[in-house]
Amino acid sequence: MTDLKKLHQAILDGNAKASAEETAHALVAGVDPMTIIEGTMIPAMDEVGRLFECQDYFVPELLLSGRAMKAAMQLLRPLLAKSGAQPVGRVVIGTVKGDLHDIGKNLVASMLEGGGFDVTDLGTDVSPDRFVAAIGEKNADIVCLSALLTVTMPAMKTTIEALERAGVRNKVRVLIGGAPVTLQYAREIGADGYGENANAAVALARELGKGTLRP
Amino acid sequence: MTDLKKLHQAILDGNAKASAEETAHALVAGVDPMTIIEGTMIPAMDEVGRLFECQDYFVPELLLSGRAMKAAMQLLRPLLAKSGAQPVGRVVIGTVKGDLHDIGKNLVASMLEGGGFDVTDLGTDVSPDRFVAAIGEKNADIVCLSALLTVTMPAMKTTIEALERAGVRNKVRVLIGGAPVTLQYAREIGADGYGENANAAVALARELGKGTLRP
Amino acid sequence: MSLAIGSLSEFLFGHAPRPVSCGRGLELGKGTVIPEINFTLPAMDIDEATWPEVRRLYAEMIEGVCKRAAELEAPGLLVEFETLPAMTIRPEWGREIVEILATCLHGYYEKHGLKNALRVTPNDTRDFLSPSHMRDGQYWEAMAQLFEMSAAAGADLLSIESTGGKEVCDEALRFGDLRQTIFGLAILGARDMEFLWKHLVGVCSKANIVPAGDSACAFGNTAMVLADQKFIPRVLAAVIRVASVPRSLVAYRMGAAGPSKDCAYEGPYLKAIAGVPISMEGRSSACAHLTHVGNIAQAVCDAWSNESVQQVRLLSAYAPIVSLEQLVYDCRLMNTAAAGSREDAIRLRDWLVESDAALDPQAWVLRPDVVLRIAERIATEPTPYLQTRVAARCAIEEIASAHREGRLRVSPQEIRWIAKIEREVAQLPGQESEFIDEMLATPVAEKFLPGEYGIESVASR
Amino acid sequence: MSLAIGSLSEFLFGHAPRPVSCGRGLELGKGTVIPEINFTLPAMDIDEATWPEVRRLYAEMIEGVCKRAAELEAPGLLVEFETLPAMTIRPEWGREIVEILATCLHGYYEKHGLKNALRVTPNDTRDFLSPSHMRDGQYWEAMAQLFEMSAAAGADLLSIESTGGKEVCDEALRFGDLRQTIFGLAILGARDMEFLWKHLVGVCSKANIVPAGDSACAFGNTAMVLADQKFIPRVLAAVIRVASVPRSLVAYRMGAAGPSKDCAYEGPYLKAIAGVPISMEGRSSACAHLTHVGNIAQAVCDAWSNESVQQVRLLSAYAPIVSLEQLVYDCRLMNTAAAGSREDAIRLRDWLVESDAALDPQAWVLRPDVVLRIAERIATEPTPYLQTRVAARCAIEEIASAHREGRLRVSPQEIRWIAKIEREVAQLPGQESEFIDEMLATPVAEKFLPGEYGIESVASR
Ligand SMILES: [Zn+2]
Ligand SMILES: [Zn+2]
Ligand SMILES: [Zn+2]
Repeated sequence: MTDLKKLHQAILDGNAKASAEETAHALVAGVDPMTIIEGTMIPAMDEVGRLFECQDYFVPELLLSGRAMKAAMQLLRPLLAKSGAQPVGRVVIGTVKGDLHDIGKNLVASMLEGGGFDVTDLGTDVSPDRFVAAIGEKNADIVCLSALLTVTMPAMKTTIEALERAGVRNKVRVLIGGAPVTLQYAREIGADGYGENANAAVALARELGKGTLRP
Repeated sequence: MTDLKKLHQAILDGNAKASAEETAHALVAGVDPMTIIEGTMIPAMDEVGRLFECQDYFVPELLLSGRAMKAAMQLLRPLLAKSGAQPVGRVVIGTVKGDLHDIGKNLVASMLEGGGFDVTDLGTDVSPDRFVAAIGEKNADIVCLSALLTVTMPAMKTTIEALERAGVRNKVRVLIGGAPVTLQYAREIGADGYGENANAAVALARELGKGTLRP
Repeated sequence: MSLAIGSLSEFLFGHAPRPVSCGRGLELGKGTVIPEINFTLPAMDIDEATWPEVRRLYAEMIEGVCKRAAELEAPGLLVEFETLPAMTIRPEWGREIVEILATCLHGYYEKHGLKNALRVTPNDTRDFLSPSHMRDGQYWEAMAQLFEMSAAAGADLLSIESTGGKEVCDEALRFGDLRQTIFGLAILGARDMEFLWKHLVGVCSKANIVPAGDSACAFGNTAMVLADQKFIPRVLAAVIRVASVPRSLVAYRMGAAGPSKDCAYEGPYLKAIAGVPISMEGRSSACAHLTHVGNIAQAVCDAWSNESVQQVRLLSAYAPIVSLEQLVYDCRLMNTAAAGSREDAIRLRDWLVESDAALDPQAWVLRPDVVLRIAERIATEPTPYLQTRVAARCAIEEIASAHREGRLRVSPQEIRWIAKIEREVAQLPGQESEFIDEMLATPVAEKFLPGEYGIESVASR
Repeated sequence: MSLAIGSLSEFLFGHAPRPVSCGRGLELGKGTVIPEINFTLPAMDIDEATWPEVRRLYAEMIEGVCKRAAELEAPGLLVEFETLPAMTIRPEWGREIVEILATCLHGYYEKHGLKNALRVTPNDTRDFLSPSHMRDGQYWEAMAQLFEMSAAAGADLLSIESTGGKEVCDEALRFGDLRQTIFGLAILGARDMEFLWKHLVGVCSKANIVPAGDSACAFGNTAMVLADQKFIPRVLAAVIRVASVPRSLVAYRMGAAGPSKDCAYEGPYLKAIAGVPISMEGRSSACAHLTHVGNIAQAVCDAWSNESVQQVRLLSAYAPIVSLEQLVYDCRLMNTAAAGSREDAIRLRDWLVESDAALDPQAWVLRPDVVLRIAERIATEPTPYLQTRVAARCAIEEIASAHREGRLRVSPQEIRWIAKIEREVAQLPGQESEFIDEMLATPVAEKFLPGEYGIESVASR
């Protein structure tokens, strides 16, 4: 069990190398993969989440812990039955047409990944057509649109209209965010949710994942 | 002619008493009423307008000159043929439902009167129905709506809708104004014009009077 | 009556002879300048259908400003809630918002130690009737009820921007008629203030909260905005500002304790005479109205305010949060300077004064030295009318002499107004009753109900 | 290289060793602080259909701010036009707006004597491709064209917020990776600055206008905003701010003259080292982003800016007019204090400094004394990389010792980051080539094209 305490610590420290090593040790010692995941890794990530919520951890620490978790999972995944490995949800994310700002979008994307979502990041300056195509390809549940400029906000509306025309609007929840965006605007253009910041966006995606929320 | 110079000065000074006296003197001396109006009073009011435009005169001076002009007109009107006495236009003005602010509205009303309009002031907190009724009664060409509160702005839209339902929207030009109002908003709700301040409102009413402007 | 502030060196921001404690640990006039924030709804209807959204917006606004105030470690936070007409007419609505705000403020005090207080300012709706009923009728009833309900729901201070006399002043301002303006302020306004503040002080003492103060907003600020648009002369607006002092003073005579209302630019006079802490606004309230007294208004403030801003989104955040942040930084600067020494505080005060004073007569009459001189003259007169008469006379004298000495610039087209105002002031009757009789004999009498101001009508005399 | 500013008593707002004259009678750094205003469109599409409306809005915005600046008798007005992406990609559109603005500014100089100048800042669109093409391709071509067209259409100063190295820094900031951030700033950023500013200075000298300066906005301000949201530690953001100085300095080495860009909070360092006048923003730009350096940012500014605000309606006026008014009053206060004596200017500067410095490491590194100490160390190093290394090291040392001495508060959860940053800084290689080789061997190398920064790829070595 000492080894698993070390794995726990490696995830808390965001140390991907140690995390993989400790996982390998545990496997060699014959620990059941599901025990490693459920007994150690998930509690460790829960702890990381708590530390982030109470503002003891910053985003870098959150993301590094996510990386450490991933490194361990790469060893475990081949050993697991396929059924247990469902992501929380499938997200397609991008900054809308005409807008190049991606730091906020990237932050949301990495935090969603850390939160167990399967994330497809389309990058910046993404046309409505590319959003439509990606939703089909990835069988997405959630689409996140980001804009930092007042003059690219209208592209959010255009994108939602394109989803409607393509007949995929009902299959996905649309979540929007970015500095000039407001809840008011989200309602106006018929989005399903608005995240005031990256934290709120991830929390909202979780809620949407559960299918409970419409603004 | 000396007397008419005094009348000119009385109007410039905004001295209603002197204005009436000098007009009476001129009439006793046998001067033709149209000569008094066209030769003296209109040039005097033009001069007042110029002084106001170049910011030498303030609003009080403009309004007092208007009063002096009116005092003279009260003596002259009975002597004139009816035909010459057409107002520039007929205006119905009021602050919309829920809003009590009237200083801006009153300012516009008095400046419109000074500018030769026939003005019916409905006061503050005016319901859409009262606007509709007044338009019929007064055979108005222009309706001015004022609002100072963000929460009463929507009543401008409601009022315009009421005009439409009552079938009078096409008979009048609708002009809106007040601190929170913008050109953008005027367009959104289908108003014919927006006055950023009292000066602009009066200038716009003149334009609308000529039937030249649609935003 | 002698002045509460005896000398220029005691006339400072952050310090008032009669400090006020209120709300949760908040102190005004005890040495620290506090930000006062006010916010309002964006363009929207208020009705049954939108009411849940109205509630949500107020909750969002108060949470936003409290959060940022705590992050910036504001030395305290005064929040003003000025109701909208619908919330006074239907006081239950006003009460609901008071409750939302108070709950949030309590939470931030407990969780983050943010000292704070809530000022509730019911919108004066009595002029919904024309002519206005000031002391009875549905509008008065609802407003009186809102005062009580607010006190019960968590208000820590009550204020109002009362409008008694406005019926007469609006027209007077358009026509630049100082005599009629003074009638509205000193005869009607002062009488209404007496009635209203007696009532308000009673409500507050029962609830053990603070009766704060009033503002001559409908008079002085209307004149200021008209002057800024070049519709009336600035010298006239400056004289009207000073002439509004005795009317606003009535609240303190009736037992109000301050802080005065932010938009009462007559505040420095109130502080000098009554010793109460004052709330002021200047460049900080450019979001609500542009100004020519952006710095000088700050010189002797105890709370520093943004007047009001709608919940609209700017690039960074909602506008109330932006205002809050600017106020906090302004307060930091004042409080840092004052932490050095009294001389340092005086230095900053004087820079704020000198940076505006020479450019506009409206700024000139807010100079602390001018304020003390005129305040002293006001304090010697026995009645609001005589106080107003002397206030107007002193104001135009100060302006005229400063202009003569080249210390104050008056624009060429305003110069003839100095003489005009001097003439009008000189012609004000020495007897209040004479003034009333005269005005009741003019068309002005049709604009108001004398009985609503405790004035016998001519008929009944 | 020795510092342009030798002592703390010469390090003042309004005064720069190398003043700049520009536009119509405008002087920066010659003793008077000037307001710099920036505005942008409200939420709307920019396309063929809306273009007439875009033109109308810019005309409305510039007229509004000029009118108010004249009314308030601003000592001068610097207007910044930052293009939106569509206006760089289609430079003819950018040119049209420049012309609209320049025409209005000329008019206000002639009719009202308002001294003014127009700074044009094309939006850097080179990262529309991924990986970015920095020196060729359609985006570079269009941007280069816009510089020339702006110069011809009435720009008096050219600036840019260049983004070279951002490909690498965005990820680095999310992961709190100082090493990778420094690679982006000091290796990629500095090389791009050299290329870009050589070009820009050429354009300006042909047109006889002023090459002003750049901003590490995409680096330092991204870090600042993330820190304000508590996503990354403030100590990290503070170190990144100082680490961005050598990159921004490159512009001046290549011939830029200032004023620096408002959002370059590294400005005080640029002024200390290069002697150029600087534009700064703080509480005045709360409309664009919230800040923890609201007052201290003002301490040694030569122009004082609002960063940017949309044309949205507030209760008083459009937001750009509100910003302009606040800037003018802030400048009035600074210029009034400075008119007294140098001691008075120092006093106001120090209050601005002291009111913020102890509360946040990002404020601490803007203290004039800290700036001079670190600037001196930067100036002794020969290359941007070595300058950046020493800048980061000195910054964390200053923070650590101020925290140890109890002069600077660092929040508990940030304390472990001080040691972490010290460790990372200590591990930075002494040789630039070693650093490059190392980074080219990591996945970071996939994010940019070495050739676009004049770096030989590993393959070609
Ligand atoms: Zn007010
Ligand atoms: Zn920037
Ligand atoms: Zn900028």
